[in-house]
Parts: sequence; C-alpha cells; structure tokens
Amino acid sequence: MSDLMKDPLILRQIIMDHYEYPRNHHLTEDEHYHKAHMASESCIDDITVMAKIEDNIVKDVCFDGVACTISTASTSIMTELLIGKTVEEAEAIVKEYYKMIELLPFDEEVLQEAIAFHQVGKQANRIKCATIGFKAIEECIKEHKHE
Amino acid sequence: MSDLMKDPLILRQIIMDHYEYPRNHHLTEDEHYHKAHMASESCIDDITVMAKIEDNIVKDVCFDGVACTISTASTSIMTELLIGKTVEEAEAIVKEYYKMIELLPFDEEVLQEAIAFHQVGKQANRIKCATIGFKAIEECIKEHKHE
Amino acid sequence: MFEVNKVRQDFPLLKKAGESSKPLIYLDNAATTLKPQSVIDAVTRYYTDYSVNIHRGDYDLSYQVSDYYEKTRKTVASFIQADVNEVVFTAGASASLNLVAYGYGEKYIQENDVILSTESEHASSILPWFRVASQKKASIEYVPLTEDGQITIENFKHAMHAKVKVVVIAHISNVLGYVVPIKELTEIAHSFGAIVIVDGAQSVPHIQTRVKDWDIDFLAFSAHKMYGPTGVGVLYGKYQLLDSIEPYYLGGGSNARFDRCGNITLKNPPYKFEAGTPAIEAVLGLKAAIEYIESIGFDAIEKVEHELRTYLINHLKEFKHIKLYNPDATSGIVTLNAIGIPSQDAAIYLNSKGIMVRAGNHCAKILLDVLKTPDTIRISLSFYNTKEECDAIIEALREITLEKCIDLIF
Amino acid sequence: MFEVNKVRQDFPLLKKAGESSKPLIYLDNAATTLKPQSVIDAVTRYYTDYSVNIHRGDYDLSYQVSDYYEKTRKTVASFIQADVNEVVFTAGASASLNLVAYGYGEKYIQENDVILSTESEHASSILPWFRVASQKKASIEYVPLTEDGQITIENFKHAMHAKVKVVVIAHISNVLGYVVPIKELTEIAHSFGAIVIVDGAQSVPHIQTRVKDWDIDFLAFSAHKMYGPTGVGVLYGKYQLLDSIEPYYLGGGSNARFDRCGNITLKNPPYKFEAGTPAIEAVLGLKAAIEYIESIGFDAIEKVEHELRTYLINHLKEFKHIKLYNPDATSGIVTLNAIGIPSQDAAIYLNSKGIMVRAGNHCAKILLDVLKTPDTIRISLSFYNTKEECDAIIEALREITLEKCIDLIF
Ligand SMILES: Cc1ncc(COP(=O)(O)O)c(C=O)c1O
Ligand SMILES: Cc1ncc(COP(=O)(O)O)c(C=O)c1O
Repeated sequence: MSDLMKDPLILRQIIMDHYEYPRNHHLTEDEHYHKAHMASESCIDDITVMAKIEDNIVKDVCFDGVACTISTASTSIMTELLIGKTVEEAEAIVKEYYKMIELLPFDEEVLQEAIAFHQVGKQANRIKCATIGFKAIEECIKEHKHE
Repeated sequence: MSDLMKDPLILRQIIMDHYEYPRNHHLTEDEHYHKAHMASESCIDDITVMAKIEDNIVKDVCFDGVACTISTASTSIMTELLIGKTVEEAEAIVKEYYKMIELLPFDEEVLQEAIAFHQVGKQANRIKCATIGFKAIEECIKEHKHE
Repeated sequence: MFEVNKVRQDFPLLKKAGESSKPLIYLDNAATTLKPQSVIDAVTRYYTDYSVNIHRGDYDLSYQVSDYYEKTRKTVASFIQADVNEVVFTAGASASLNLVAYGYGEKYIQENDVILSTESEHASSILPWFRVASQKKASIEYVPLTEDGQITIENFKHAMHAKVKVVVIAHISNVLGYVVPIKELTEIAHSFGAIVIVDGAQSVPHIQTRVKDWDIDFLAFSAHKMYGPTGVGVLYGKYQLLDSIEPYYLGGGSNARFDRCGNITLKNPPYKFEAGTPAIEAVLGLKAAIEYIESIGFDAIEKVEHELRTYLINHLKEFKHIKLYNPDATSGIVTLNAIGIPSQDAAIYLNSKGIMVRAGNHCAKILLDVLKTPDTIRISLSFYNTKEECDAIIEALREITLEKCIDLIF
Repeated sequence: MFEVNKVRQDFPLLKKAGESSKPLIYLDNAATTLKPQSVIDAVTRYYTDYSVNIHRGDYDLSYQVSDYYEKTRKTVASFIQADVNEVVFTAGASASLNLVAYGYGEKYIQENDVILSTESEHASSILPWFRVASQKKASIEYVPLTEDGQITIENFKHAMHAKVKVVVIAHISNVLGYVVPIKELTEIAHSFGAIVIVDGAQSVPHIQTRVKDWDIDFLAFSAHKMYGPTGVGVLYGKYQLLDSIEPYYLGGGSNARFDRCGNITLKNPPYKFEAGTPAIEAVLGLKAAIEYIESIGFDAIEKVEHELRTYLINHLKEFKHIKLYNPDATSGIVTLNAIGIPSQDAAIYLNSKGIMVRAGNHCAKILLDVLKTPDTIRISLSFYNTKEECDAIIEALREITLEKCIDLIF
C-alpha cells in the first residue's frame, strides 16, 4: 500500500477539498443526459447525478443535491474519475471502487483520489454515503445501455 | 331461595323449552315497532328484537335471528315477561334481571322463568348471551322515550 | 426426526399445560398459533438490546436494528421464494388485503369489470373488494363451489371470462380447509388477462409457498398464524405491480421528499408502502418464526398435520350425531356440528373439558349459504398437537348433548 | 419522589448501559423510547400465558385475553380523558392519521374546501391530506409560523376562515418541540365550523392530555413513543364523528355481517375500525406503558424534562459554532446544527462518543423552507436522561469540527 494511503491527513484533505469545492456540481436541462435521483432512507442524502454518454464515451457527469461530507466528496471524485472514460472503463472503475468499499484488494492506480475512502467499509453506517454517487452513475449507464 | 331455583333439572327444562319453542319468534314490517339489532362480537349471536310501545304500555315484543341456546331462551323469556307491562315495570324487570346476572340479591317474583339464568353470571363468557335480548329491549325503550 | 414431545417443549404454553393437571388442549390454530420460545426471545431481545427506531443510520444501534429488520425481509423472501424488494411488511393479512384492493382497484378497475372470488373467502379478503366494486361500478362474481364446498379447476374455468380483471382467492379457506390448485387456477386466470391475489393466511404456515413457480401476482399473510407475533403481516407482490400501484398509507418513511405544494416523491417498493414506524419487534419475531418453521420443515409439518387430521376424521365420522362438512379436505381444518346443538354451546362445552376450538361463521359469512348452517365448530390442527389431544376431543364429542351444554350454567 | 437512578433501573437497556464501560446515551426519544421491564413483561406474558386470539368468547383463555384487551381501552380512555368507545386501536400514529384523513376526507371534504395545517407537520399527518385535497379538489393552507417557527393564537386566527373545514396540527412538533395552545386554537377553529385533528405523537408521552377539556375532535398517537411496544397506536375521536365516518380497513372483526350481494353491516365504533387480528401483545404492552407513566406522573415528567432541557440550552447557547433553532421551546426537543458540518456527519461523530441523536429533516420536509437549512440535529429528552448525559453531549458539541467528523472514517 502506498504511503499516501497511510496518511490520514492527506486523505482528509482530499475529502475536505471535494466537500468544500465539489467538482461538476450543477445540473443541466440538456435532454441528452441520463438522470438518476438517489434519496437514501435516512432522509438526508438526496443526490441527483446526470451523465451524458455518447459514442461509448462518458462525455460529462454532474450532480447536485443535499448530502453529508462523505456523499458529496465521493460523488465529486466520481465525476472527475469517470469523465472521458469509455463505458467499459467507467464500469471497471465503479467495480474497483466497490471492491475497495468491501475491503477487498483493489487497484489503487485506477481509483486515484477515491482511495480516500479505502477504510470507510469498516463503518457500516457510512457505506451508503460513500457509494451513493457510484450507484447513481451505474443507473445512468444501465439506462444508456437499454436505449 | 325457592326450591325451584335449586333444581337444575327444572331450570334446564325451562331453557330447553324456550330454546326449542321460542315464544314471539318472528319479526314484523309494522312501522310502529322499534327495532334493535344486536350482533355480538363473537360473530354468532345475531338477534333482532322489535317492540311496540304505545300509551306507555309494551304492547308487543318479538325477535328473530341466529343464536345459541342461552341467547334464544333468555330472549324468548324476556318477550313473555315484558309484554303487557308499563314502560316503568318493564324497566324494573330489566334492572332486576341485571342484578341477578351480577349475582346480586334480586326479586324472584318479578323475574319468573328468567331465574333459570340465576347462576349464569358465574360464567363470564356467557353473560353476553344471557343479556343480549335485554340489551335489545332497553334500546327499544330508549328509542321510544326519545320520540 | 420429528418428535412431538420435544417440539412441545419449545412452546411455553404447551410446556405449562404438560405440567398442569388441568388440560389445556389448543385446537384453534387457524385463529392464531402459539409461540415458540425463540420467537419470544427475538421480541424481548429487541426491547433489551436494541429498542431504537429503524431506517436511521445515524448511530450504531439504529443501524444494527435496521439491518436486522431488512434481513427479515430477506428471510421472508426466501421463505416464499420471492425477491427481497417484493416483500412489503404490513400490520397483518387484513392490512395486506386492504392495501392491494385499494392500490390495484384504484388504479386498474373500471366500470363493468368483474372481480372473481368465492363464497368461502374471509371477510378481510372480500370486503375491501366490495368497496372497490361499489366505487368503480364493477361487480363481484363467485366461482360456484361443489356440493361439499370445493373449488375445482373445472368450475373455475367456467367462471372465468374476459371481463374478470382480478381473482381473489384463499389458497386454503379458513372454514373448509381445502387446498385449491393455485398454480393451475393462476394459469387460467392469466390466460384471460386477470391477476391473481392469493390470501395465504391459512396456507403459508402449513405448506411450502412458491410464489414464482405459481406465478401469482399478490400474496397476503399474517405472522401470528405462523408462530410469530401479532401486529405484522406481509404483502408479496410482483415488483412491477407493486411499482405501479399507489400505497394505502402515506407518511414518514415512505416518501423521499415532499413540498408545500403537495408534490410527493415516493420511494421505490417495498418502502413506499411502509409509512410510519412499523412493528419492529414483531418483524424480528417473524424472522425467528420462519427459522423455527424451517427447522421443523414442511415435509414434517404436512405429514404430521395430515396424520392427525385423518385420525380425527376416522373417529368422528363414526358418530351419527356429528355432521362433518369437510371430511375430504387435506389441511388441518376440520369443520363440524353436533346436530341440534348451536356451535357456541358446543364450543363452550368443549371448553369445560379444556379444549379450545372456534365456533361461529369464521368471518366467512357468505359461505353459510352454501353449508346451509349459520355456524360451525372449527377444529384446526398444528404439528404440535397430539393423538392424545385428538382423543380428548373425540371423547368429548362422543358424549356431547344439548342438556350437558345447558347444565354448565348451573 | 422522582429518583432518576431508580427509574433507570426499570429500563433494561439503561441498566446494561450503566454496567458497561462503553457509554450508551440515548437522546433520540422523539423517534422512539426505551421500554421499562413492566412493558416487556406484559408482552411476554401474552406469549407464555395467553397466546390466543381475541374477540372470541368460546373458551376461557380467549375470553380472558379479550377482556384484558378491552381493559386496555379503558386505561387509554382514562389516560387521555375520553370515553371508552372513543378509543380506536390502530397500527400506530401514522395509521391513525391516515384513517381519519380517509374517513373524514371521503365523507365531508368538498371541492374548494380548505385543510389548514402548518409547515412543521410530520409527513404522516400532512401527506394523507395532500391526497384528500387532490382527490376532492380541496386545498391545503398553512398557518404562517413566526420567525422562530412557532404557531401563535394571533397567527392562527388570521389563517382561519369560513372555507377551512379541517385543522391538522401537532400538539408538539417533532422538529421544534413547541407546545401549541391547543385548547385556544380548537375554540377558534370550532367558531369557524372546522374540526381539529391533533397529532399527539410527541405530546401524549410528555404532558397530560385532556381531549374533553380541549374539545378536540380527533387525536392520534403511537405507543412506541410512550415507552410501549411498536405496532400499536390510538385514534381518539368524538363518538358521533367516529360513528359518521367510514373505516379505512374492512375485514374480519369489524363487520357484524355481510352477504353475497355486497351488503355490509358494520359494528359500532370503535370496533368497526378494527378489522383483522390486531397487535394484541402490543396493546397489552401499551396498558403497562400507561401504568408506568402514571406511576411516575406527569408533574415529575414535565419538571424533569424541562430541567434537563434548560440545562442543555444554557450550556449550548454559549457555543458560537452551534446554531440553536428552538431555544425557547418548552418540551424536551432541542434542535441545532454545528455550523459548517452536515447534520449526518455530526450525528455520526456523536455516535462515536456513544451518544444517539437524530440527524435529518425529521420527516417534516416542508419545515426546511422555514428553518433555511436542509437538515438538523435533534436531541430529544426523556425523564430517564441525566445531567451527566447532557454533559456528555455538551462536551462532544464543544469540541466538534468537520475534520474530526471526517477522521472517523480512517
Ligand atoms: C409529530 C409526529 N407525528 C407522527 C409521527 C408518526 O408516528 P409513527 O411513526 O409511530 O406512526 C411521528 C413520529 O415520527 C411524529 O413525531
Ligand atoms: C383465510 C384468512 N384470511 C385472512 C385472515 C385475516 O388475518 P388477520 O386477522 O391476521 O388480519 C384470516 C384470519 O382470520 C384468514 O383465516
């Protein structure tokens, strides 16, 4: 495991940064986007993710909503990770992320900043927060494939 | 207490007789009758009692429905007891009957054959059966008074 | 190996009965069942170890109890062979049956549509449809029963037609205990485009339920008739159907959001049907009940209950003064009358011998037109009953007379 | 004399907490309350000593448990100062609120009528009326709240007018905890010919309820928020009103008879609303819960809860980074945010200190437009909480930072 991942200060910094300055934090009226609305049961996290997928490429991902630090930061990181990837690459990243959440071995290279959440799986009550954005993009991809 | 009341054979005979040959066992379309429909919770006893009360006299009482031996016999006896009485007398009889059911001292004279039920109060689960007809006539009288 | 004496030790009430000199013979299992210790423990454990509300991940206890609650949904799903998001927790079979009548009726029933049912249905399954029918100007039709009160494939076929939109039917009737050929009926109903709503209150505890194999559309049942707590039941529904209908209840927990203009965004099934705090400890108790049933196994349950029934019937049919209404049924329900004795008097006589059975019309009031009697005595068996208990009721029924019934009040 | 340490011995979970080294500080009493041993015992006793269904007089056990069940109705009636036949048992406050919305709405609400409510209502009280309003083309209006979220007699008077047919209002809101002057509001509402439906979920456990004195028309509450079991609640209604409305559920137990043509004869209130097997053990548990509350007494409950709240507020208002939304409320509900920290993160931080509170919008989603925050932390107190527990949350909130919240995941 890389040194980076051992340093909570750096990991915390990543999360703080994405929470305070979330990337791609807006929605669009553009009809070419797929849309997934995720409202968790706890009544708080309520996030909408939108994605434009064309020519098998994830052209754009954006999101908005009310959420805790973990949901906001993980969704923000997700958008950055996935934009520009092919659908297959995107799916692979999501899969790798879930592996990490389940505390299984995973590919650090692929997940980049998302490794900030590598220990979140130990806290069962935060898994939902850390995966809400990934679940949403999965839905968008699924919808795209059904077209 | 009279000897009669001590002899279960005689009391049983009274009940059997009223169960097998219930008196005033019919209903009427006559609009001058008050009507009370009593359906007990146990889904079985389902009795309708009708009464014509004029000039402060209980001119007629009749009943019909599906019921157990105790309900049928006690209602049949009630009709015989009350027909021809003034409203006040009828109310007094009903009151005396309830006293008996509650195992309190009561006036045997007034209750006549109804004394067959003098011990029914010891069996809580039959009190409803033994009082259903009396409850019904009470409702009829109440209705009459409200007119 | 099934050993009844060992099984009876699991039920505190039976254990107590075994130790007491006064007989306590419970033969009213169709009304509700006794509870094994493991169910009682599951309920108590909620109070002593969790005691918090569900669906809040904010603290550990709440997370744990929510998780436990959702695990019960999985247990129920695999028990009836459904998917987990097809299992809705309700307050009981009656609540489930009302929910589906409202939800499906409101959305899909039109003027002149027909709801097909039978005259042996329980009030909770048929009355909600009376209301739908009257609101929508639809009508109720009944599959004619055979002389002994059965539904056959033949009769059902004849009763089906293109206007029938919904079939509401008990898998096992609580009055006569016949097991209907639900898979075959469902296939026929579907071929006419109707959906099938199964009242499983009496069947789920006694025979293996296979919702997917049978292809039924909805199934309702209660925990308390399957050795679990009262206050909780299940509505199974095919996911697309659940998704398409409106919930009966609205409130906290079932909506994702709403605004002051009255716009409500509901959650997905099954959650959209679960407004308000549910019966948490009862749900956890239901899990224990299912685990208990599975530890006995349906093979043993069906075999034992059938043996007891056969034993009972074989003796009772010798008695000239006993009328049996369903000698040929296969479930543990035996319906009868002592000729000339109102059922309530007979039941109270049996009570004087420590025997508990149910008298009445069993909430299926329209069946009486078929049986030609206003009410009956219903004996309903469970695997924890014994031959000795059957002997006790056989003896009591052998000697019953109207005089003896009346003499109890002196 | 109220002694909190003695009282805590009555609650197994608190007793266990006292013996454990890990803190377990339960401050989420508005979500649900812990259960005293006497309630647990009442529930278990049903399983081990009765275990049969109610409303059947056919055998002794059934008669006894029916009697016990009906005695609970009396206990509830005297607890809220109602008549016994005005007490309907339901599956919970949400079920009660849905029942009355359906029943009253269906019968009495006409096009252009107005239902008056507030923006601090719980989803379970307002959503059913959204549906009534949309079906009947009626509309919902809101009493404007004061800047700190209160309902005043003045505001209410201004909001009332002749088209208002129903007022739906919580006696104590679960978000802000203000006690509304219900008697005065009811008098005003009645003077305009409107009925008043009170959501008592948060008030009944904490202050003496007097339905007759206040003259309210309906009242809904849940057992589980008053130290009783989940799965059971109450709808109080004035008898004539109950008599005039339709039940929400139909089914076994609530009808006296029905025939094949769809004619139903319903029982009288309260029974006509109680279709199906109810949550029997939960009802018996509710009786024990009321007896427990009465053994403590509302004088002590109000005093203790108010002292705890004052203590908490006095400390918390010193913290610059804590925003208090309802410093002036009088009930045991304290609503706040740590500025810059999402409520869920803060709640999970408190959880790491063994403190249980609720984060979120508390199912009163429309209130957020008033508080101008999407969600809050809610602390809700009960008489069994202590100053030491308050100290623990004060300390935790003193030192909370976003960094510390995030660090929990490493
Ligand atoms: C004010 C208020 N009303 C209604 C409810 C609903 O109660 P239940 O979930 O027990 O149905 C609650 C509980 O969350 C509440 O706080
Ligand atoms: C066939 C049938 N359906 C429905 C019900 C209603 O079940 P519950 O009373 O648990 O709601 C019963 C139980 O009496 C039943 O036997």
